[in-house]
Order: sequence, then structure tokens, then C-alpha cells
Amino acid sequence: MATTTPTTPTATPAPAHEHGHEAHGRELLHHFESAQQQKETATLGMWIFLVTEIMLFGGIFMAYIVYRWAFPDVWAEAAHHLNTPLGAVNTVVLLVSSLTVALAVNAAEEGNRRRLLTMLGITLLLGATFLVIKGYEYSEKFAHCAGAANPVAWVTGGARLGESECLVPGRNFIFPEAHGAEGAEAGHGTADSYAQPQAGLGSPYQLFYFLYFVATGLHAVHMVIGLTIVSILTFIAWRGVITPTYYTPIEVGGLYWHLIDIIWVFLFPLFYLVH
Amino acid sequence: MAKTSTSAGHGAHGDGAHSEHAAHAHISRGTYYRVFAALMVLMALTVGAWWIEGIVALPRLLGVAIAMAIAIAKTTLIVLYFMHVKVSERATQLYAAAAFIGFAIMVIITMGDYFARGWPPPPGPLP
Amino acid sequence: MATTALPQRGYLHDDTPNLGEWIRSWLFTVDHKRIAILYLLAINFFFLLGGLAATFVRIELITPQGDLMSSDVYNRMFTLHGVIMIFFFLIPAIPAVLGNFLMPLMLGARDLAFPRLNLLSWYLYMFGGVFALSAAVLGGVDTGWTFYTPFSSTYSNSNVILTITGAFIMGFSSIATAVNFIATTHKMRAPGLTWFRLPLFVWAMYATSLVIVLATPVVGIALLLVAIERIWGVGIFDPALGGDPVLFQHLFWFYSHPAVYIMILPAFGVISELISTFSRKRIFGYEFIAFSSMAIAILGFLVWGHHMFVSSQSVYSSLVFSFITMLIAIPSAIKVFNWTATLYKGSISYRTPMLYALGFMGLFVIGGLTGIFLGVVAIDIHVTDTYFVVAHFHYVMVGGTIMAYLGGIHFWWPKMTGRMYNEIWGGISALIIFVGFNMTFFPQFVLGYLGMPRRYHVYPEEFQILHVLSSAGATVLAVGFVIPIIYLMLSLKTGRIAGDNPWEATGLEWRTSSPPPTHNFEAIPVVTTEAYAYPPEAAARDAAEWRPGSPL
Amino acid sequence: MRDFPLFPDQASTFAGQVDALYWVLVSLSLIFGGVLPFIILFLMVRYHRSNKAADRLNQVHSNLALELTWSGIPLLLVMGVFFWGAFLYVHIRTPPKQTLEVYVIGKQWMWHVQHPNGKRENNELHVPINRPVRLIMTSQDVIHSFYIPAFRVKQDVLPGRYTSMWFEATQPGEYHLFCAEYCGTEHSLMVGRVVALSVADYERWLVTPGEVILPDGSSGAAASPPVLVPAGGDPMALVGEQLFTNLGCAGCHRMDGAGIGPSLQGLYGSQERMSDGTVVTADENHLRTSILNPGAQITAGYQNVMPSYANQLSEDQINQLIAYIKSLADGGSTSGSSGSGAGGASGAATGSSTESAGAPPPFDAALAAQGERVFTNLGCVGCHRSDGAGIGPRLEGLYNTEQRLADGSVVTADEAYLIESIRNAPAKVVEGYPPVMPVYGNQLSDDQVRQLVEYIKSVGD
Repeated sequence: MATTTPTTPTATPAPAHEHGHEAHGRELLHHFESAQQQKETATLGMWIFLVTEIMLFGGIFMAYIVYRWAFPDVWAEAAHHLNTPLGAVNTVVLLVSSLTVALAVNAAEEGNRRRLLTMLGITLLLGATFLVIKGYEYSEKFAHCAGAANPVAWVTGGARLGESECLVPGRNFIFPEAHGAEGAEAGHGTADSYAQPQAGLGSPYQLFYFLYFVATGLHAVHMVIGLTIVSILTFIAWRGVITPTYYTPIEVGGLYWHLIDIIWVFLFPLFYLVH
Repeated sequence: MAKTSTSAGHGAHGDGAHSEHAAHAHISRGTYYRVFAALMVLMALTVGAWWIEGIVALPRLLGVAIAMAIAIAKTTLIVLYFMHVKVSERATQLYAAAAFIGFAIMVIITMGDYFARGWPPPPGPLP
Repeated sequence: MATTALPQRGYLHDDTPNLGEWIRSWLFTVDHKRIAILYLLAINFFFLLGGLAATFVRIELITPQGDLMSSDVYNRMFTLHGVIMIFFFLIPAIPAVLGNFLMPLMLGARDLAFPRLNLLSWYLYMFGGVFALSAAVLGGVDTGWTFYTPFSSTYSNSNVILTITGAFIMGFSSIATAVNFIATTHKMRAPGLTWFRLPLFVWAMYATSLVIVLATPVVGIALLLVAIERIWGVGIFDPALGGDPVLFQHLFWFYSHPAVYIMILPAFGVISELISTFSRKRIFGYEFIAFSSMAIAILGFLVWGHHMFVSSQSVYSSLVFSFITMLIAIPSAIKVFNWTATLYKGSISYRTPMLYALGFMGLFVIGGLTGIFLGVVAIDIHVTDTYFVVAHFHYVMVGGTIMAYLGGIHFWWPKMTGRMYNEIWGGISALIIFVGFNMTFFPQFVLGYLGMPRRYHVYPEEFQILHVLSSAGATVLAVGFVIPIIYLMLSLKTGRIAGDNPWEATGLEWRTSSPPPTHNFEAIPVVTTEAYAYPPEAAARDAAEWRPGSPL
Repeated sequence: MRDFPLFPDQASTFAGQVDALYWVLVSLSLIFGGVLPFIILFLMVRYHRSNKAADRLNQVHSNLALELTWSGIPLLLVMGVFFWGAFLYVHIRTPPKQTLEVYVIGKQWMWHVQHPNGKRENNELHVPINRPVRLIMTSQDVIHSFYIPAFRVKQDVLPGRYTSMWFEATQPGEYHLFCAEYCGTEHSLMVGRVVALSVADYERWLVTPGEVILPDGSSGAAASPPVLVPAGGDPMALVGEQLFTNLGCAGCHRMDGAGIGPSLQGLYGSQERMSDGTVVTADENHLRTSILNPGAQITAGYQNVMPSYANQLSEDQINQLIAYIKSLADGGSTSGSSGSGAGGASGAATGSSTESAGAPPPFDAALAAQGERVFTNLGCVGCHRSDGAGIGPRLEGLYNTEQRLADGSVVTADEAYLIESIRNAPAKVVEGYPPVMPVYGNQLSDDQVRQLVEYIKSVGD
């Protein structure tokens, strides 16, 4: 959230000072010379912040690469238990939302308030859709462990409800028995080497799901932050703060949204599309 | 850092004279739609490639390479057009690139160690 | 010594009607100078705290037995010392205090690009500090500041998660500062202030910020994974659970080696300012010093594996890391040579900041050269994880960063407060610190080569004499650190009024009043000259004007 | 040891080499770090503002030639130092072919050491001088680091994998052994001593009995008493072989290569092609992986059917299995059976299989000599007395003669018979003698049996 602070319109007016800048609109902060300079600075600042975001996810990708390289068979088999169609739908949802955000910036530039609000609204809806689908995927995984009705039991490691599968890393983690059919797939004869259920700790399978939950979870956290930002943008756009000369918040908030999209563009093939 | 020679001695604040921004290219809505169409095509390609890999035995590395190449292509489109880096100033472009270069350095060097080290290690048999 | 009130109190001016307003005027300020003062107070508090922990460590080590405290307490002490000093003192010290105060002034800007982000960074710092402190109060943490897995993720029974959270939040604080500095340097420079007219301090801060932005998030995620592993009981770094502990070391050092440059690059910047000013001469080889900062920042990303020569890293990787480590010695050497050359034909004065700068050069040379010892794998195998390493990084961190920090504080003290400190005590304390420092840490090189491992609570008896010497030196060093605190505090009340430019230095920060007004400049200055544009005859004239009785 | 040392002992072949490089670096540092401060001091005084005589005009602000000089010369120097250090490093990390292999297990907060003959010790390491020693190390919990300052060697000890280092001690004496990687509360008590002994002293020490607490807390005396058979092969491998049988490994890993698992004969140290096309060296880490996580690296041509033994074997047991597999290596290139005794060097030749076809009568003198020692040490001589008065048959002149058995049948006392009798004496008892001989079954390695057979052959005439 940090970097959006300077871009949202100032609530407290800049402290009184002597130097004269009569041309200041209310949106131009006192220490900038011009709106153009302010916009470029905000964009650059956001990009520098995005660098840190990319490196943040970079750490997870690094771990992912190491373990995928180490356990290729495990990866191939573990990925079969993710819901690829839903992942694909989510990817499309995010790509569309990227388009709507880009169109929102375009609308702001052109001063079309109505289209700006529409686009931001669609973005909000798409973001929410993404989170709902993601939540459903998560609940699917959790339901197998202790039953969605009883998350406490999962946390305490109590009941396992006689399931033969629990893909949430933790004490109850069980990777299900592979189906013979999968082993028959050409070129993957070794996949059913792990035919025994791999119970609990020590199984490389749970590394996959650990990374899956951490990566997509962190991504979901960013989605929530992104949705918050877009909500604020919608609000200020509704208030009429955004003008063709001052649309920096939309531009900068949009950059953040696109970053979330980019991260997912990598997460999708890395987790859902593994053979 | 290559940006050092830019903007010497002009009378304005910071990098880039304000006048340069008269040339600030504006990405049209049509471009956005075309980029989006390309993204959708790439999306179909990556899922399609995965589907084909499920039927035809391809080397595993090739599958990863295809998926990553498509993801990078998508990212490039989003960064250049949706995120306006194509029409941004030099410093922004440099930082956009720096992120990916920094990540590449980390991956290349670390994986270099793993390739040379003798891995994977077995899971420990310890209590 | 006049005790008249300052003619004008600039950003320190207080027009608040009551205490509550006054507190609010500081805690909700977006003025980079006031934030710098907030940082100054907080960072020095943490410095004293870290120093206290170090004191206990040194007292314990006077005897080879573990008699003052139990091994558990000792482990918590050195971890506290490490975590506090590195995350809460060395990394933010120069950027957050001097950088915050000076970047806009040096750039001729009215403030940093994102003033509220700047305030947020201070709050993040304090918030992180609260976590780290509560971890210490609730029983401490015993992993060492390196948090090596699987000890930190599985075996340690201390407040690892709290500490990690503190370090994680603190990381975002430095990221916020770095984002601000980069954007400000790019976009807020005064008219005419081109890249090659920038003071070298700005170059150094820019290079530092670049490192912070690229490296900090990686340690953030590595620590986050350790925390999740502890909470969730899932292993990503614990081999018993399928992971690889060496991966943590890669991720950790990907940040923590560049972090060394986060600590030392700003010091280079400060020293460049000091040497030039007190030689009354343009700095020698400006471009080389500027580019060497950038070279260090970039090469610094390629050498992290030299912390892992004995960690079971592959032989090939070790050789590559060792090679690049050798290369990185060159830009550091270039800086030292250029500073030395700057002295030539200058008009040198022994004012306190200059004493610190000269002390810095002596100590950093030793720190840097022993760094080469450690970069050579064959020798590193013997001395890594021993007191040799401890001595080396204290020479760089204390002898480098803290000397520069203190030198910078003295140098810009008149600008920050409008008053001069006591020059005599300043000189005395600089000498005490220099002597005490060498007494403390030089014996540790000998200890290290003898094989004394670091983080040892009890040790073989034959090492005792060197340890006693080291502890004695630490006492001297502690005295040296306390004296400046006293006379700098006193100077706030009794110090001589400094005037706008007491050092007759160049640089935009000296072209405004002391202390500067809230918006820094009455009118945005226009820059037409190079940095350090002392006229060629300045040194000669300065010497000619010197009379016995003038300050040395 | 002096009270106030300033420089560590030099007690290994590396010490002198590392110190030479160190002193060169110190001298270079003195040239830079020692001279530069004096230049600075000189300039400080010469150009202090009170010195009015100094010339301060015609200042220089940059000089490319100067910059290149003071970049170039240090660059050359550090490159020289790098290459010197790099070659030395590669030397330090490349163990010679013939080493004495010692297993080390680190745990919070002790070192557990096991020698090739099964002798164990805690927080101490006895090594012979003038003989390369290779430590194969692993950790039970966190990362430790095995550090012997006097030898200038250090290596982190990681859980879940083996690391190794080697050295060759040169000076007899006692030296510090430290854990150099911070490992928790009593890190500073994870210390011990390294005792370098002359070879004769080392061998004497090896056969000294002594109780040792094992890493799992049990007493080591019962599990593996110090073996008084210096030439009797490798008790560690022996226990490993027993384990190999008990776990049923032999069912698949048949020595003739006809099993559904690859034969382990000659496996250790060889280059193996994996099913994914890669080639790996079958070193300790590969063996370890294959035991604990068989699916990770599958030898080409075999199915991935082996169950994982993770969590079923202790570190000790894995070490024993690996020692056994190593003892099957061709040529006995490394430790195993060649390790311990006085005749250790020649023992390297004994690696060949007992299953090879019967050798012609001329016996192998070296093996026979070892066999005699085994014969004596196992106490065989008490029953099989050479005067024929023992409760067991006299062995002199036995080889290749016809013997009537208790069941009335007649066999030729050839190699196969001798082996069978050693392994499973009650099966074919010679007529007139009571069936009291113990079953040596798997207590003796193939090597040892072979040595015994050669010995019996040697007294056959």
C-alpha cells in the first residue's frame, strides 16, 4: 500500500510556505514544479516499487525452480491434482481485467468519466471473480483434509475423515495413490514410482503444494490490496477528482494491477500446466 | 548506468525536459484491443501446448520452454503496452528491465551452483 | 562561547501552542528534515541498545569459562547485538538520517519525491523495531542474525517469528526510503544539476538505493518462508521435511551480501564529501569515484556465495564467486587512492569530521584488505566462521560505516541544528574511538587465524589474553562513543551559532540557512558549476590566511 | 601448548601451503595497508593548512594514467592471488584415491566418529599421520561445521546429505576440534580434540576397547564392540551386509546382475547411466539417495520399484549399508576392507568375489597371511588344533582331500565345501566330530571367508 500514498489526492493541504506557486492546483503537491513532473515521478516511483514486488515473488520462483529441477516427476504428478480448468478461467479473468484497467487509464486520459467508472467497476467485478474462484479451489483442497465444515480439526490435526487425500501441507498431508492410467502416459513411465501414498512430512510432494499455497496465497493477498486500490480509485473517480490533466492515481494504480496480472501469468503455467 | 549522459544542463527539474513530453506517445484504444487479442491467442496456445504434451511425448524441458516462452511473451506485451513502458521515459524503462535482470542473476547463479553440486539430496531419515 | 538564541530556527521552528500539538508536529511531519531527526533519535537508541548487548558479550568473553551468563543468554546477547546493529542501525544509519536530511538539500529540491512515504518508512522502522524489541523482552532469540535453517525453522525454541517479522517490516522501511531516493534523484534535481554535477554523496545514496530495491525483497521472502515453516510445520528449508537448507543460504546471502554494500556505500559518499571539504580542493577523479560506487553496487550482486565456501556449495560456484570477489576489490581500492590523491596540494585541516574521515581510510583499508583474504577460498576455508571474519566485518562496519556516520553527523551537525559542537572534545573522542577500535578488533584477527570460532561462549584458555585485550579495547571504544553523545547534546544549548556555511564548503545544502527553512530554499537554486568547485587558489589562500590560534 | 600463541600449529600438509599464501597476502597488505597510511600521514602533515611553505597551486583533479595504474596493479595482484588460491582450493577439495575413510555424525552438541574397523569415539578424532584421511560427514539435526584449525580444514556438516573433506596430518599431537557453524545453545561445547598418532600408535589405539554413547543415546559397546581383528575386513561393512540381508535387499540386488535391481558388485565409484539419460557417479550421496528416495535416480534399464527406506533407517545404518556397498567395489579403490590393519595396504587386492570359480591350488600368499590372522583372532585355532587333538578336524592337509561326513556321504574338501563349512558348519559335519562349530553365517565378509579359505589352502600340503 505504501506507494499509493503519495498518489492519492492529498487530504491534508500542504503546510503553508512562502515560495510562490500560484499555478498549483489542489492535486499538485507543493514540492513539485509541474503536474507533468509529479506524474512522471509517481510513475517512476511505482515502477521502482514494482521492482521490489517482482524480486519478492522472485524468491518464491527461485525456490520453485530449485525444487522442480530436483523433483521433476513429483511435480508432474502433483500438478495433476490441481484444477487446471479453473486456473485457466482465472487467467482469462485476470487478462480481461488488465484490459479493462488499461481502458480505464485511457478513459481517464480522455476525460470520459462515465467510461472510466464503468471500466473500474468491471475490474472490481473481475477481481472479485478471481478471488471467488481461487477461494473455491482452496476450499476443495481443504475439504479433503478435515472437511470444510471443520477447519479447526484440520488445524489441530484431529480428524482426517478417513480421506486418502489431503493436499494441504501440514501434519495431515497425504498424497493420494496414483492411478495406473497416469503411468501409462507416454514418456512418464516413472511417474507411478511414487505409487505408495506418501504420508505426511518428508514427502517432496508437499513441497509442490507448499509452494503452490505460498505463491498463490501471496498473490491473493496482492489481489486484495489491488482490489482495495481500485475501490479507492473508483471512489475518487466518482468524486470527480480525476481529470485529463490529473489522472496519475489511475495510471499508478493500474501499474500495480498489471503487475498482479503478470505474476499470475507465470504462476498459471508453472503450477497448473506441468507434465 | 547508461542514463547519465541524458538531460545535461537543461533548465528544468530532473531528467527529461518538459518539452520532450509533447512527444509523449499516446497508446490508442485500438492498440489495447489488439494486444488483448494477442494475449488471448497466447493463452489458447499455452493451454493447447499443454494439452498436446499430454498426448504426445515431448521432452519435458521443451514443454517448460514453451510455457515459459509464452508467459514471457504475454508479460512483454502487458509491460510494453498496458503498462505504457513503450512510451515511458528512459528511467522507467531501465527499472522495468532491472527487475527482470536482477531476478535472472539470482536464478542463473543459484542454479549454477545446484547444477554443479550434485543434487537432489535425499530426504533425511531423521526423527 | 556565545549562547545567544538562533536568529531563525528554520525547520526546527516551533509555533505550536501546546505539548500535544508539538508532538503531532513531529510525529505527523512530512518534512524530510524532521523525519531525519526522528530517525536520528531512533537509530541512536538502537545503536546504544546493540552496544549494550555487545558490552555483555565482551564482558563474558574476558574469561574462557561461561561464568557471567549461561550459554543460552550469551547466544541471545550476540543475536540481539547482530540483529539490532545490522537491521536497525547499520542499514538505515546513513541513508535514513543523513540521506533523508541531505538528499533534497543537495539536489536543490523542496522535499523528497514522496514525503508521506518517507514518514511511513519511519513508522515501519519503529514498528519493526517494536517487534524486534518485544522478541528481545519476551526472552530473546538465539539463532544469530543469519537465521540459518534448519536451526531457525525447526530447532530453535526462541522468538524467531517475532524477530523475523521485525526484520521483514524493517526491510519495507528501507525499501520505502530507497524508492524515495531513486525517484528524487531522477526527477527532482535543481535546474542545471546534471548527473555529473551531483555530489558524490548522492551518487553513493543512489547506488545504495538500487541495491536496497533489488535485494531486500528476497530476504523478505526468505524470512517469510522460514516463519511459515515454523508456524505451519512444513519444510522448505528443512531436509528432514524434503527441503534444502542451502537454498536458504542462497536467498539469505543474495540480500545480505549486498546489504554489506548498503552499509558501506553511503559511508563512501560521506567520506568523499569530508575529504574534499577539508582539503579545500576538488575531489580527485570524480567520475571514477562515482562509477566505482555503481560498480560496487552491481558487482555486489554477484558475490554472495563467498559466504558459503564451506557450506557444501559446488567447487565451481565457489571459484566463480571467489573470482568476482577479487574484482570487487578494485573499485574499493580506486576510491581509497582517489581520496588520498585529493589530499595532495590541498589545505588540510584537522577538524573533527576530517579526523573521522582519515580514521575511516586507515580502518577501511585494513577491512578491505582482509576482505581479500576471505575472498581467497583456500584461506577462507580456514578463517571463515572464526574471529577473523568477525574482525574483518567490524573493521568495515564499525571502522567504516560508523566512523563515516559519526564524521557525517559532526560535519552536518551545524546544518542540522544551527550550532557548532565542541571541537576539542570532538577531536579527543575521534582519537579515542580510533585507538579503542583497533585495540578491540585487531587482536581478533590473530584470534581468528588461531582458529577461535565465532559465537563461542566458552573457549580454550590459550585464547584468553587476546580476548582480554579485545575487551579492554571495547571499554575504550565505549568511552569514545559516549563522549560525542554528551557534547553533541550540550551543543544544542551552548554551542556557538554556526552560520550558514561554517566549513566554507560547496554543495547546495550550504547555500541555505542553518538550520534550513521548512521548504529548504527561499528560491530553487540554479546550478552552474561542478561539484566541489573550489577555486584553484582556495587551498593556497586558505593556508595563507591561517594564523597560530586558528583551528587546526 | 604455549599459553599465549600468536600463530596456529601447522599439523597437516595443507597448513604450510595455506600459510604461505596467507603470508604473501599479509606482505601485500603491508605494502598497501602499511604504506598507504604513511602516505596519508605525510600528506596530512605536508599539506596541513598551517604549512605555508607547501606548493598548493597547479592542482590536479583527475589523471587517467594514474587511475589506470592504480586500478591495474591491484587487479593484477588480486588475479595472481586468486589463481594461487584457486589451485590450492581445488587441491584441498580433491581427495586422493587411497584414503582412510572415517564417518562423522554431528548432532547437537557432539561429534560422533566411526572408524573403518568399527571403533567409535565421541568428540575425539584419532588419525594416523602421513596418511590421507577422508571424513564423510552428515548431521542428525542442524548444520554443524567440522573445523580443525591446526589442519586448516573446515567443512559444514549438513543434515540430509553427506559432505566430505580430507587432510593428511603431519605432526603427532593433540589439536583442537571445533564446531564452527553456530548450532544452538551449547555450540561452544561442541568441541573436542583431534589426536594425530603415528601409524603404529593409531593401530594400537584402533583395537582398544572402549564404550561410546551412540548418537541415538544407546551405549555403543553392545552394538559394536571394538573388533580385535585388525585384518578382518570392515566390521562396518559387515554389519551393513547383515542389514542388507535382513532387509531383503539381496532378493533384488543379486550379485550376478540377474535381479530386478542392479547388481551392486563394483557399483561404488563407477559412472552409472540413469533412466533420464544423465550419468551420475555412484558416490556416497548417490547411494544415499537411492536408499532413501529410490525414485529420484533410477539406473537405466531398471524399473522404479524399490521402496523408500526413509525414516526406517538410522544415520548409522545408512552408513553401514553404504560401507557394505563400497566394500563390493571393484579393486577396493577406497576404504572398506583396505582400511585398518597392519596389512591394510595389501588388503586392497582382496575385493574380488568369493563366487569366482575355484582357483588353482597355488594359493594367494597375501590373502593366506590375512586369513591366518583371522583364523587366530576368531579363535578357530582353539578347536582346529594343528596336532589334531582339538574338537574340530585338523585343517593341515585337508584341502582337496576326500572326507567322510557324519551322514555317511563323502565330499571333496574343495573351496565350495570350505566356504559352506565356515558359513554353515552344521550342514556337513565331518564324521567323528561333534556338531559344535558356530554358524559364522554373515558375521564374516566374503573377503574374510576368502582369506580363511586361502589360509586353509596354504596349509593344505
